[in-house]
Amino acid sequence: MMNIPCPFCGPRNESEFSFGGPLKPDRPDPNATDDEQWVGWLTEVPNPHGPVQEKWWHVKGCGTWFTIWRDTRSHDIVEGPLDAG
Amino acid sequence: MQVNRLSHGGRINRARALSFTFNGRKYQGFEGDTLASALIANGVSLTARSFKYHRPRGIVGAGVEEPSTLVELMGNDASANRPVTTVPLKEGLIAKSVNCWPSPAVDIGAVNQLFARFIPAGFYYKTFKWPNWHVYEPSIRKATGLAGTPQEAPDQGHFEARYAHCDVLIAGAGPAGLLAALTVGRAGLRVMIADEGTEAGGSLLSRKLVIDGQPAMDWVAATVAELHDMPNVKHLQNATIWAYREHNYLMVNERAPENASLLERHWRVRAGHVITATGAIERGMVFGNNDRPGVMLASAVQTYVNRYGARPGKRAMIFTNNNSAYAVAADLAAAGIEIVAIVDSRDDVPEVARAVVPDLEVVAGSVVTQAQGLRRVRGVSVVPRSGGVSRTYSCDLLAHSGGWNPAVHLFSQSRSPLIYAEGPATFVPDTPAQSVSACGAAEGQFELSAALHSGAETAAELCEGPALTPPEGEDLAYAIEPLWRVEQATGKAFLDLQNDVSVDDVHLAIREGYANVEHVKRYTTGGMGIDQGKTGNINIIGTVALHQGIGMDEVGTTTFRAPYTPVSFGAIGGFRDESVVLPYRHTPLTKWNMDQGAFMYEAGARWRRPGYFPHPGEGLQEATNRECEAVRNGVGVYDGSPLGTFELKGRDVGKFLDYLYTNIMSSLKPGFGRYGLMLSDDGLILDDGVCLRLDEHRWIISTSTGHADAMNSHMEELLQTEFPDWNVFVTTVTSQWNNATICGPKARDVMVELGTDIDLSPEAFPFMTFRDGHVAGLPARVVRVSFTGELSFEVNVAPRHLRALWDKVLDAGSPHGILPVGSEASHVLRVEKGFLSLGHEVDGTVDPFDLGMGWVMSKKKADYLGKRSVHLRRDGPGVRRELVGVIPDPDRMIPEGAPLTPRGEKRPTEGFVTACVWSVVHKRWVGLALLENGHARHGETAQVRLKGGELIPVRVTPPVHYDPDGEKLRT
Amino acid sequence: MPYEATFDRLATQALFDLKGPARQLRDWVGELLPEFPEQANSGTMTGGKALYYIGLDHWLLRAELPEEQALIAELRPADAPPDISIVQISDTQAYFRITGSQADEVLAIGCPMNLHAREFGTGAASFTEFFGLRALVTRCDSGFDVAVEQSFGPMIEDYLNRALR
Amino acid sequence: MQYRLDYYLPLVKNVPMKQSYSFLSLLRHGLNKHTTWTPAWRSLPLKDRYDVIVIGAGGHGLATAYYLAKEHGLTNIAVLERGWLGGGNIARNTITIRSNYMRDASIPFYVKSVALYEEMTQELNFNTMHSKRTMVDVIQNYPMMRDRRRRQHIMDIYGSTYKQLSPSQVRERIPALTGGGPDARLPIVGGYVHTDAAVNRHDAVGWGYARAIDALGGEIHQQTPVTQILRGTDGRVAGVETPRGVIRAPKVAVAVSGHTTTLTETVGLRLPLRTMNLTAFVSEPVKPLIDVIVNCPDAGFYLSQSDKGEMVIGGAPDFGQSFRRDIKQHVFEDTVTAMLSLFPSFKKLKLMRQWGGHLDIAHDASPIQDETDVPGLFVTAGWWGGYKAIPAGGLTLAHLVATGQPHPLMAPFTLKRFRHLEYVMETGTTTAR
Repeated sequence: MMNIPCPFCGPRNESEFSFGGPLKPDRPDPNATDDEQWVGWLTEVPNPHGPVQEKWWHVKGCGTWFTIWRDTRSHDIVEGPLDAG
Repeated sequence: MQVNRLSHGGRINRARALSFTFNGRKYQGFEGDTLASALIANGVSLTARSFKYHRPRGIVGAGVEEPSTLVELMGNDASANRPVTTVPLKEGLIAKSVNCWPSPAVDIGAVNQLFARFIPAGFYYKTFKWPNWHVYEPSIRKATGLAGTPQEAPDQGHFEARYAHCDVLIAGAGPAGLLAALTVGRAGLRVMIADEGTEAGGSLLSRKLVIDGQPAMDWVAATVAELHDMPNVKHLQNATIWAYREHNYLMVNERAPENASLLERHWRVRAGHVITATGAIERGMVFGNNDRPGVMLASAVQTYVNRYGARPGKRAMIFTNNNSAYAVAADLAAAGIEIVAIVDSRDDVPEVARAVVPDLEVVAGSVVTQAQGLRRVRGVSVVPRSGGVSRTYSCDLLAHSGGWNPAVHLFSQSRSPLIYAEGPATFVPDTPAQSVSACGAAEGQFELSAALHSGAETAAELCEGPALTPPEGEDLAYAIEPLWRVEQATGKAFLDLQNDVSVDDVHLAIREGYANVEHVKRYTTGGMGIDQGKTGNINIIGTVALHQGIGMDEVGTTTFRAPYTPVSFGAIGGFRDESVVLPYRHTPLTKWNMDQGAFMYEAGARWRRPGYFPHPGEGLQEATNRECEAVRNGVGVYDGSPLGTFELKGRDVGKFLDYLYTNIMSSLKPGFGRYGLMLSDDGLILDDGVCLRLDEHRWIISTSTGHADAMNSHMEELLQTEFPDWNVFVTTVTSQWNNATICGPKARDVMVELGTDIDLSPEAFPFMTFRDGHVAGLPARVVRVSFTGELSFEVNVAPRHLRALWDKVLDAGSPHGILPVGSEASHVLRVEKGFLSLGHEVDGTVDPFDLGMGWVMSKKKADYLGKRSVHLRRDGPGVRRELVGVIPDPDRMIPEGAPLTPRGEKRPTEGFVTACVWSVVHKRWVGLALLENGHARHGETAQVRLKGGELIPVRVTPPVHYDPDGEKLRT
Repeated sequence: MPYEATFDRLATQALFDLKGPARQLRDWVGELLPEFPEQANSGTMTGGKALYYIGLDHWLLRAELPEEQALIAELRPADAPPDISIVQISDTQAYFRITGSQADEVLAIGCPMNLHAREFGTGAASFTEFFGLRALVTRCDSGFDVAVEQSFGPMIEDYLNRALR
Repeated sequence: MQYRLDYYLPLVKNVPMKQSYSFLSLLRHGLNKHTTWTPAWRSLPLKDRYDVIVIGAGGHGLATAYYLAKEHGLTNIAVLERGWLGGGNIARNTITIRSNYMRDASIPFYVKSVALYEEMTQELNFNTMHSKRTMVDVIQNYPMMRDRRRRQHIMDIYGSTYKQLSPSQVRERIPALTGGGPDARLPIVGGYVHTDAAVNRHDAVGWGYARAIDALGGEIHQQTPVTQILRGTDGRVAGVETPRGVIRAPKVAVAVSGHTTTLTETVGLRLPLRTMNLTAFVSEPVKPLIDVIVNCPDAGFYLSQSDKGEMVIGGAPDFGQSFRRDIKQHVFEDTVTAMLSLFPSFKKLKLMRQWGGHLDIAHDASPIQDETDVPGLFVTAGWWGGYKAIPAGGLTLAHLVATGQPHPLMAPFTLKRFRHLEYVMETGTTTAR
């Protein structure tokens, strides 16, 4: 049970949040992208053995969507939504 | 008779005798005893049989480390595989040994000892292969498994799980933990301290030590009292911290909560910092027959004598490689136990050690090679390590110490690494990976004064101001020369008593190539028992290191995993049990439905819904037919409240909905509604529903019941992360608007009868529009949508009014024979109409074209979710499965999900039947199916193939079996 | 009794969901509402009306049910400008009040949020989790008010009865 | 797409072992105090060139090497293992072997895998303790009943068994199942029994393969982590880099589960995979109580009792990507409460151990086995619940590596399916895979 820093509520139990997946690159213009690029964008997500930027939704709290950098090896949150950088 | 009870001493209440039963015999002990200390006091030494060879075993330890004697508790205390040393004695306790029959003294399984030679480690991988394992399995399974299984849930009391927060969580209330608690407690931090024992004190409970010139337990009592008076300190005894998770989240199992109706309490603690002051666990010596009853850990013998006033033997030998056993010898001698000799594997025994037992014989540079006796140790053979003749000493107790291991389990569970320290010859905490620190013996500080200092200093780092000056503790200096196994041992020398793993087994494993410590552990099962090798694992590592000629660090430890000690599933579950094991949701009509005798079941999103309303003697089919006929020929009403409903507001709602739905919504005029379909960007169907436009900037959208939460997430994610500049607000109003949907040819008559200020004429109030007004005197929003194919009025009111509305609808409809309609009838009506259903026709593979809904995919919009992917998929080589109607011929029911195969052959399928219902319109079975190229196959006969090869020919038709032009629902 | 605490299910409360920039909301509702709280997850109260700051640009107005019609007339949800959103949501929440000297202990069975007065003191109000559900927890005089989605009301009652056995 | 039935006829061809294991050999060596046993596999010097390198000595890697040697005569092969052989997910799963899938693409593959497992003890001369004890699905919701009903007919086409049970028949099979009564939160509405299902000893599978690979002439190198996959100037795979030096090979097969993308990224390849943590736990050992595999998809857990007497229990994976092998407490508690709702007597049973494993899930949650865009570099990945797939997954990957063509049983599971988003969707149909 992680302790996730919500930018509005402060740290809360992971069970208050809903996982939104790793942050992907911006959605390409589907009318200006070839098939391979489109499929790559759709199906491939960052999967690092280390810090990953990912989305969380504070569904049981204030309802904010935000991102954190979490180390997939340890669950350590290496950068919260309000951290600089 | 408590023949081995010392005449005085111990922390037992001799005024309160307790009766208990062990293996069918009655005994007495005292309040304050454990089952183990009471058995020792009663002179019971043969208490168990070993797991594999069924060798006679006794009590070895005094705490959670006990590897040898496991008992099963009976009655309301029922609990399997409890280390006998961790069972507090209570009046009427009934216990028996596990893994022996009929008793440890007369154990049939002992016959295994005869074959011991032929069943080395891993023997089962090499045999029991012919004809197959399943032939042997039942008899082998019976022989394993230790204690019997629990038969029923506890009949009294319940469990509780709760949350807690603190600044500092301290594991262990021994000298270091107590001093740490005092330090942070006085500094005003919020502190929790939890200790697995029945009372605080840790090792001080077992040892005769002095703090600040007073008996150490006086200092413990004063400290506990001061902590008790601090409102910022929570002190739990009988409470084991058994798991250390990520982000300093720890689990505590409290076994004797003050609340009498509670069996156990499960604490989930979020701690700012954790101090592990968990003490140390003694390891044994590894020599021949080191498992005989009467061969015990030295510290355990000390505990029985000092803490429980119980004498494990009369003539004791001591075998050690370190100083701590000398203090044990001194305490034993003081209690009147004869010490025959101290065998010390070290050539040079430190003077400080000899000084505490000046009158005793110390046999230095020697080792015990074998314990003699079968059901009880009768003597020991001793040889000098340098060689020479073996000498036999007669004794009835062998207290041995192979040194001390910090209890690093929690620290290691925090993902913090351990490092091998040559000085204390053990693994100690290295750099912390979370906000955790170790102190006292858990850090490798085995002497009292050092432990107290480390407790105070560790705690001082967490608060401002100088550290407390720790009290003065006097203790024997610790020194050790490690001895992982006695090389000269004769007979089986056990490394893991619980799983009967000997030195020979480890050597065999390495010989056969299972050389990694993880292989050794798995091949021999060493350390895989309930005790998780608390006393033996390091000796296994040492044995591997010696055999391979490498260092302890190179071998490394195996992973420490939760739980530290076994914990009951009941406590982990708390009282999330029975009716609340999963959430459930009611509409204001749920109770009414149940009162009507409706068959209730769980529908999407945890709603409890009526399936059908049977009359007496009716089954599902009869009741469903009756409800369907009411809707098709007269009028019915159903509770549509659970449908997900959202109010959207803002300038950009139209633009947003155009992106969300496949069709155009922004062109909708106020007062009108439109059906729409949503896709994921993968081009798979997510959901469908109706959008209503209230005015220029306000909209209401409905989603399917089961997907309401997912749709909320989807919309918020898009708005907050993709389109933060768009002016759209989303508010969930599912439970602000409940509805009764009146449907059937007579629906308008019922509405008139109810009384409304809305003009109900088809011209004034056409299909796919809505009106705000009053119905039956209640403020209502009436929507003309239809999920049944009949004329329908969805009357939305505030939930507080729904029950009143419902009664009035039933009254108004009674002249027309109105019936409440359940989910089963809704399903039939839907299938007759060929309306899609998320759980049936939408199974994660189809797109709108497959469903014959290509019209809903806007060609005008350049982009919307899923557009690109649907077309990409359709451009591929895959053959599409398309929605068709199926008419079984001859007329019969087709099981839903049954596959269609080409010509009915036993070969890959070409589709499956998504639904099949008894049509009240056609008076026959009709169905829907997804069929390869189905749209081009109307009129063909296809074959449904059932299990076993039975074929059902079906006529392929368009998917709408009723009112294909939709005239009824528009009337 | 195991805990010094009791609970009651409260009558439906008049509730309005307010979204949008505080300035625009203030412009629309004028002097009608209590002062907009500045601190996240806290509330202000005036004349029986409470205003909770529960999310970014998100407030909740709470009053007794008899006030509801008057509030609708004053707030005019249907006429509010597009920059703000005002939605009546009175029926969407089931309200419970848990009071007694050990109310916090009972809350801690179902709520993972740190309820210590240092973190969650007088005037605090926050959406969090209660027995697995989204719940609005506010401090009241001798305990806590807890609101959950209305359809879960019977289940929370079930849970609280179990907690207080 | 065509799936041929003759690809899953069982294949029995026993490997000749240098040192045979039997009851008699135990007796013979027992008389020598077991000092005469020779290693099950050898530690040979690492060469700088092989015909095929298999990365990962988990179940899939070992099975692949075994079939490369046995079926295709490729013996100049090396399996490189970062840690210890048999220490991948093969050491961290719930040993459930079954073939009750829903799609034409999946069922024949798993039927084949189950058949190969059944022959494994004899084939490898190593007792894998294969216990064909059947699996009972305990169903508590009508939609799940519909899902199972759908499976039983299509499974029949491929020779996999599935039969409906009434609630009382479910209870007869599992007397300890006392929860889920008519008044329960989710009453049991029926069940399905899958008689092909089995459990076995996971260590024995890994060790048995390792011993057979050694006997056939292949090599296994432990403590040999691959840090970089190497490409030649022609763009083909050229070998791998390890702390023990560069090892060259014209073909490299990656069978490393959750670490697949970590390795393929060293040659700039991206794959539609993400790594998750799936956990399981066991109870203390108790006397035999449950002799089938119990799967409760609506409650969200499954369990079986090991030969040692432990209840082996699994649930849902954690949310989010994870390379951490620790259980998420709330996921764990959900599983425990679900179990207690059906087995209330287990309240008194105790948790003894828990663990996690990294699995990689493909975008459509079905496996991927293919040659990648780097010629000569093969991956087998996305095995969510991959223990049951080990023998067939090894057989098919060996076929692909040796012949360059996908094995027909794996043809639906190549990377090419993503070009037109032709997903194989088995998800959403059970909680436990």
